Amino acid sequence: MNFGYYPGCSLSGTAKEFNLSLKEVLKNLDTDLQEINDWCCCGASSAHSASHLLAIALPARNLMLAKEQGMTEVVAPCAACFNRLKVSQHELKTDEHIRIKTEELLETKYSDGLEVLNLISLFQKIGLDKIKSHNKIDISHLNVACYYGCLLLRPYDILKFDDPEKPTLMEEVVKATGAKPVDWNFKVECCGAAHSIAHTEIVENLSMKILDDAVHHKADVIVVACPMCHSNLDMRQKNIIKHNPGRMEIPILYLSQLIGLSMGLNHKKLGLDLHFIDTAPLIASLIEKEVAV
Amino acid sequence: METEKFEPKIVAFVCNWCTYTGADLAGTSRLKQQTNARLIRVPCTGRIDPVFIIKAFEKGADGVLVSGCHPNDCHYNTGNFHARRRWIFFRQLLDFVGIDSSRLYFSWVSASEGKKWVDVVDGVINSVREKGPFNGYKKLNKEIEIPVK
Amino acid sequence: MKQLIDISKELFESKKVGYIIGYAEDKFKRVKPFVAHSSSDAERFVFSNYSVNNLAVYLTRLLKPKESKIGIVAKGCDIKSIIALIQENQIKREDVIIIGVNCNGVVNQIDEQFSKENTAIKCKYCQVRTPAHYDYLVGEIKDVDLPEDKNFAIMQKLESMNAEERWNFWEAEFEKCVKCYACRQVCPLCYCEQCIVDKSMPRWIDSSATVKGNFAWNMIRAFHLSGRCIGCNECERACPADIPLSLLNRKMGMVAMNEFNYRHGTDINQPTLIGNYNVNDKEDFIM
Amino acid sequence: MNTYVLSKDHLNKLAQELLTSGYKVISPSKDGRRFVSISSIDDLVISPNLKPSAVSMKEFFFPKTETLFYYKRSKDEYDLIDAAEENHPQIIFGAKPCDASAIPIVSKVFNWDYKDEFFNKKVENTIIVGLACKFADENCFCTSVGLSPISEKGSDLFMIPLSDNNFACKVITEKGEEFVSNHSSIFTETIDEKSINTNDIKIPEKRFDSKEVKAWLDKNFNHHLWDELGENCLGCAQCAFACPTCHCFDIVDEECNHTCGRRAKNWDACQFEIFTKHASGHNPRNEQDKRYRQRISHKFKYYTDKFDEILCTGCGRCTRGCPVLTDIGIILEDINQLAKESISNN
Amino acid sequence: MRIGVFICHCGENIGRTVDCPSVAKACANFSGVVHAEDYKYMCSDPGQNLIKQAIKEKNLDAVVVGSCSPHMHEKTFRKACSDAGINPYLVEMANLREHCSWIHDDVPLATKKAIDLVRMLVEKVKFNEPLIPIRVPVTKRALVIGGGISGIQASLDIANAGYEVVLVEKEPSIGGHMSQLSETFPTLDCSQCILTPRMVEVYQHPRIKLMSYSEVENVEGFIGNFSVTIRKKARSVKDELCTGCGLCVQKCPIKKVALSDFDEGLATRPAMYVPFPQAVPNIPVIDRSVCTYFKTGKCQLCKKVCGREAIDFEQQDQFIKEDVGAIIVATGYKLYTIDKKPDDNPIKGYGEYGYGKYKNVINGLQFERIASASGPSSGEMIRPSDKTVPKKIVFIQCVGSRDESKGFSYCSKICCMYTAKHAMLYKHKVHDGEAYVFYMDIRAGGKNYDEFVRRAIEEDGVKYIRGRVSKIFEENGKLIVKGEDTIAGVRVEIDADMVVLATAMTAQSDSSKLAQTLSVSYDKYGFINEAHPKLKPVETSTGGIFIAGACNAPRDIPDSVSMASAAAAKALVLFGSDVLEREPVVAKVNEATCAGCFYCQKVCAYNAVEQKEIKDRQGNVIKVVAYVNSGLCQGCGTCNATCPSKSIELLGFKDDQIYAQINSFAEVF
Repeated sequence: MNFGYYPGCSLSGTAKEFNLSLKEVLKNLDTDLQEINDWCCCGASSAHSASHLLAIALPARNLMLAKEQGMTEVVAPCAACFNRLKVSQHELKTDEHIRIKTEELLETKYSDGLEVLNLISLFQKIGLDKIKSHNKIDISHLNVACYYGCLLLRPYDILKFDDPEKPTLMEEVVKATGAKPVDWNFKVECCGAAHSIAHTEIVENLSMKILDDAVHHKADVIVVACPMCHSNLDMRQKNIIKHNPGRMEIPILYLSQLIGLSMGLNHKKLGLDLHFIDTAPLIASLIEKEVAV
Repeated sequence: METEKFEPKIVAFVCNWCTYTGADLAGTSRLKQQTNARLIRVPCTGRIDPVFIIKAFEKGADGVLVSGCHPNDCHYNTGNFHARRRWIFFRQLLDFVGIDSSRLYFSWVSASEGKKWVDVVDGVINSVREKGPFNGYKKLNKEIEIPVK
Repeated sequence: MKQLIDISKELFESKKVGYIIGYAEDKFKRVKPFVAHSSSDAERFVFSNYSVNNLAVYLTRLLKPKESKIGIVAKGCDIKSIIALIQENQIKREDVIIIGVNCNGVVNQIDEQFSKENTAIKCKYCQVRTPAHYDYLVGEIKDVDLPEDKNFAIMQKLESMNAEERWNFWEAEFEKCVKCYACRQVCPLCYCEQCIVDKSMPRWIDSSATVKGNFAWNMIRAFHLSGRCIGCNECERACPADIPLSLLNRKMGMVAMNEFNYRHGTDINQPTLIGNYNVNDKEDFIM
Repeated sequence: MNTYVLSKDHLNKLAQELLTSGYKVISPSKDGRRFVSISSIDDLVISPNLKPSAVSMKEFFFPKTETLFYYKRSKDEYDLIDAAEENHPQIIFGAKPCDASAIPIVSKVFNWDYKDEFFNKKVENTIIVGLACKFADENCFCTSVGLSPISEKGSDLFMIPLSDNNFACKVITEKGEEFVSNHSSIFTETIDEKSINTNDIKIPEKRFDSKEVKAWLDKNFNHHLWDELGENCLGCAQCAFACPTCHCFDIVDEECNHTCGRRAKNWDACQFEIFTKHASGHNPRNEQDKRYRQRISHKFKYYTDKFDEILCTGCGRCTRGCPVLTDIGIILEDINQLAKESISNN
Repeated sequence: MRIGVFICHCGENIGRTVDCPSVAKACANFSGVVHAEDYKYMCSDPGQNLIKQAIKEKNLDAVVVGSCSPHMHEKTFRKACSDAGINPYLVEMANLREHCSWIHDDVPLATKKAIDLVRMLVEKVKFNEPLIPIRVPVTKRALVIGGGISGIQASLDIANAGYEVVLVEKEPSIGGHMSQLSETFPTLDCSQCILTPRMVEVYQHPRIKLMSYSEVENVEGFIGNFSVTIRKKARSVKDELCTGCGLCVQKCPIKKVALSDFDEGLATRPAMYVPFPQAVPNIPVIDRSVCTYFKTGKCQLCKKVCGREAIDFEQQDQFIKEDVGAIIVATGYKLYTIDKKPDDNPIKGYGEYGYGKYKNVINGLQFERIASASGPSSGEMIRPSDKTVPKKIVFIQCVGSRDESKGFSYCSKICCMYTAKHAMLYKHKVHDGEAYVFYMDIRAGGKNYDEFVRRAIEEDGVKYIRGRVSKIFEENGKLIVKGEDTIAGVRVEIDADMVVLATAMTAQSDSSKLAQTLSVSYDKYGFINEAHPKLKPVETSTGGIFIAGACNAPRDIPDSVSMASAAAAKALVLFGSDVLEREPVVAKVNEATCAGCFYCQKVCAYNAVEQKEIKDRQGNVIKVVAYVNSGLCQGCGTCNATCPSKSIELLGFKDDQIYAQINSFAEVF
């Protein structure tokens, strides 16, 4: 299989382990990613607060490039990128006015019909059976809390992805890896998102609740599909524990990393060493299991 | 004749239960309209046969308006659905033989839409006035009219 | 040919049919409709590229034989009109025996020489050279090279015109109409007992061959056939004034296809287009 | 009367003159399907080889629809307004013998008990320039109805091709004579009639004997032949409307609105089911065989009985245009055959 | 034809902008018009007398009145004329008021238009023909579908008026949802106590034929003449023999096999059961899906203990035909099932509220059962999970109502009231308990309704929070309710012991199917439509079929009851006369020209077009033509427009009548 690929800034920066693991996993699922040549910023969470047109035009440019480069499906692993690309698509489709303005701005005609995939829908497309068939390591003892956050799901009418209140698609993928998804309550709660920089305390407060609920529901690990979520839950976790003592660390993995684990891929290649919260115990637990077997 | 200002003649076929009553409402609400339209009341849009429309044009209408109940509001449940399907064919046929579709108008006007009725009627009258007299048929009628000596 | 004649004879001998509508040659070897009443008649049956007529028209014109069926020799396209007639309660399926013929295209006008250019345009788009529905099937398929679609060019030209130009086009055409109603009489689906044009109270269609009356006649006929015409183009062939009637029917056919993805006369059990509705029928033209 | 020599140029010149002097100049249309009133001499088509037009030229004497009078309705009474009969002269070029001869034939019925002024006026105002015919296909049988490719019947002037570009133009009628004298500038060169060679005009052989046909028709009102014919015929009126001699018409009142309208005379045909349908609903010719019998009988029996004319010029239009290829020539041959048999039988 | 034209000034209403005298003068010159005059008020007695007089003196045979809308006075003038001996259908009205004087200012133009309008109808009336009203006999017997409070009320009213009623209930017992309720607002009197006597009355009424555990299978015919097929489902008990002693029920060995629908799944019932103690009829049913005998062929305990030998395992569904003249639909409602999401749209439903996942999240009816003295806990206020007394209850209103994205756009109307009632009942039973209500608005329109809600708030101290709940989740035995207080503008989080969802009232799941069987129209939610939202609230699009209660829209008990009585009254009006007079504006076939393509049959919404064989003297079928059942035809004329040869025509609006109007719409000089 072959997909167009829009990494976006995070995956080439703060979330490069996301990028690593994804590529590694796909390689093993013999799926190729063709990176959009000359892609640019998607506008992320800031553009649309500055200029509506810009927030549409930036993703539009990438969509057009993808089309020109003959792609029909584009993977945007970063939830924010996914969100922005989808929103832009939707606006261009439904708003004549903005379409024309965008086309003027980019001096190209926009044509619809590109499918934008997020991490989860990508794996759904590749096929859960295929993932199952690649399971090398038994991680069935792992209790996984799937955390969706907001950008993957909302606004539903535009993204048309999963139930924004009670999503289940990530769980399906996790099941495919053999791990056990836990039923918990905070899958779609707000993690504080971009306040991470300006109002760290808000983020810590919100993210703490998420971590607590996951732990409360016996999760060994939280799996995410969004660099923003990851940084809030992973990077901020140490401080959260510092400010609210008596808590245990819980590793935050990207979905791709979890799959990688189940496939028995090299931890370094999966970038598991690049987290703030140490993933070693987790990995150790797997190894013990292997030894035991 | 030609020298004086052109006033379009409009024939409107309306269903008894929705549009005719809507037009009544426009009246009781004293909503002013232009005087060019002549309403012909039929029970249901389902009763409106395309031949009516052709005949209206033949008899000198510059524009024709057809109006009835909104879908699902039909007093007879399905009359307007059948009518609508006929119209889909008929207006494209007229267009194909060269009767400008901007002389034939369709609308759903419910018994409560007095205002909409006024807008529709005036809208039609104005755009047909824009368009000018329907000379196509005026010419054909010469064949059978008493020649003016 | 033998196949056709044998089957026909067998049908007569087994008393399955009262008569069989088919094609035969006249003195001058010209192919024309022929109703056989006996197996000896059946000897005369032929089928060729000159078997132009849509014989389905006879099904509603001739009386049904008592206690037996009507046999009919039919091309794939003609069979569409037979199915249409069944859909519209004009005949019962069990009353007809359809001898389908594999068709290799027919000539455009009887008096022309069959050739690529003179092949009827309808053959170009024919998807039923081997009939889709029949009781017997005879003849074999050969490759035929199809004519180019002259009408399509005209269609496009018309589409590109503005209303007034279109009007003038048709005015010139309809001016030629002499109201001989050959178009109606050869049409298998014009089976009304009294045509609306013959109705005088009220007179919806002026019976005079004035351009006005001709407009009304040809429009209403096209409308009454919309969603029903199966495109055998007999009307156009029969027209002494050479009016391109098929354009009108073809246009309506396109509407049926584009708006409803519907073709009449393809399936006996299919609900007819006119006479049914869909709550979601397009209504973007309605204020 | 004289015979003149006309070149193509003469004819064009003549046509031009007539056009300018307000004549309605009528010639076969370019597509050869009908006769049309032309507006420029470029449209003038004069060729002896033409196939007979699909529709005859009768509409210039007997229009497919013709206003008899207009009416106006006031409160309680109607007043009638004469249809303005435009008397302007017309000339028909390139009329074949099977076209031209139709005029005298049908004028008998139009002038029998009632004189149809509409028809007569038009005939009076028309110069018919006949043209010898070099076309003959299996559908032609003019010779079997007492005509021929060079019969002058019905023509005022009659042209016979001399060379490809010249015609001998015989003056047939007074009207023709007068016309010629009015255009003496064109009719200059005369030629001796005897010297005209018509050998290159092939005269089709006789296909049936109309007398024997009539004789048979006299006796066989009921015959299975009719059933067979009725079975095939779809009852369209293409034949009648194309025919130069069919002259049935229907009279209708046509409203242009609630106050006024016109009474019109429209072509009609005995092949229509409603042609003989009574108000009571009874229909003496309720089946196609009866209607087809009427067609044949009217042409070859009744009309002969009444006017001693065959109501057919053998032009073959009805056959060429018939959607189901009912060939009147063949039918008449068959009848002739039957006639012969019946004679030999007794 | 001798036509009279009468132009009405309608006081100033028409006269102001239309020059009535000159209109009359102009009309006098129309051909066929022998009399034309104008008058101040044509509809007044002197006005009508004017018309009658003219008819007599000028012996008119048709009349055109130029006045107000026909919807206003057509009946008046038709009556007046028929009094004077003219067939009412030879009277036409030109609408000079609503369609002319009231909407125009320019007097000359308005006058000109008025003349045109009258002319068109003068031309039309020339083609009108006298029509005689259609008379159909009336079967004076009613069918009531649904044995809830509406059905019960309607049945009793009709029966007490002296007519027979067939009451069909699909459940084993009548009573409907009302029998499940504990108390009723705003009086808090016990629901059972007021309902049960009515149920018994129905059972004992000599003129009511009660068919419980039955469903309407098919309906044929038309107003006054319906023939109904009813499926009597196999009870496995011979109801004529059963005395309702209940021995079989007690003896049935498999007790807790099925959840009780009546108790909304909060309790269980045996395989052989009576839905509830006061059931009417008090005849048990065997639930064949769980009965041991039907599964294994063994047991038959019930049969053994039944002294009357009423048990019949072989019993089959029976089909019973009933002829009735009127039908009242009272099929009621069901609650929006929020746990299951419809597949078509993934975000339908309130998964985040955890209904069906957390035992202590329940819906309104379940709370009724808990609160009800006859309920599983005999009225003791305990929560399902651990049967402890909930100290904190959160009530959430508008779950599914007024919420297009997840439920329905309409308001369920009664939730505000019953939530207040629930909260009150709770507070009355658990004095130290806290009750919170999340609401959007409080809609307490109705006698003593708002007072009732105020009482809940002020006297019983129920805490009302204006805002929605975003999610509910369980944490150490508590239900954490996260919501928003939009007045205080703060997020609220309540750790409740139990949550009650006021879920939307929806149409019965099979209501659209029933509507189709009855050929009445229904809305996109499956509620059956009334014929007119204001003036025909209990009629349907089909004559002789009426509606009562929540099958039409969410309704509370008093509304349902009054609606039921209204429907009954309508049926009684129908029964008031032996024959029914219907407008003769119906389609008619010209059999001579009908070619039998039956497109008319295809387009007829009322199955009014039938096929008819035309035979010759020997009796051989010559052809098959269309035939209109004038009893069924409603006169829309769709067939007329569809018929290519115009062989079917709508009387009163025939082609020549409409042609005449088109032909004369324009003034010609």
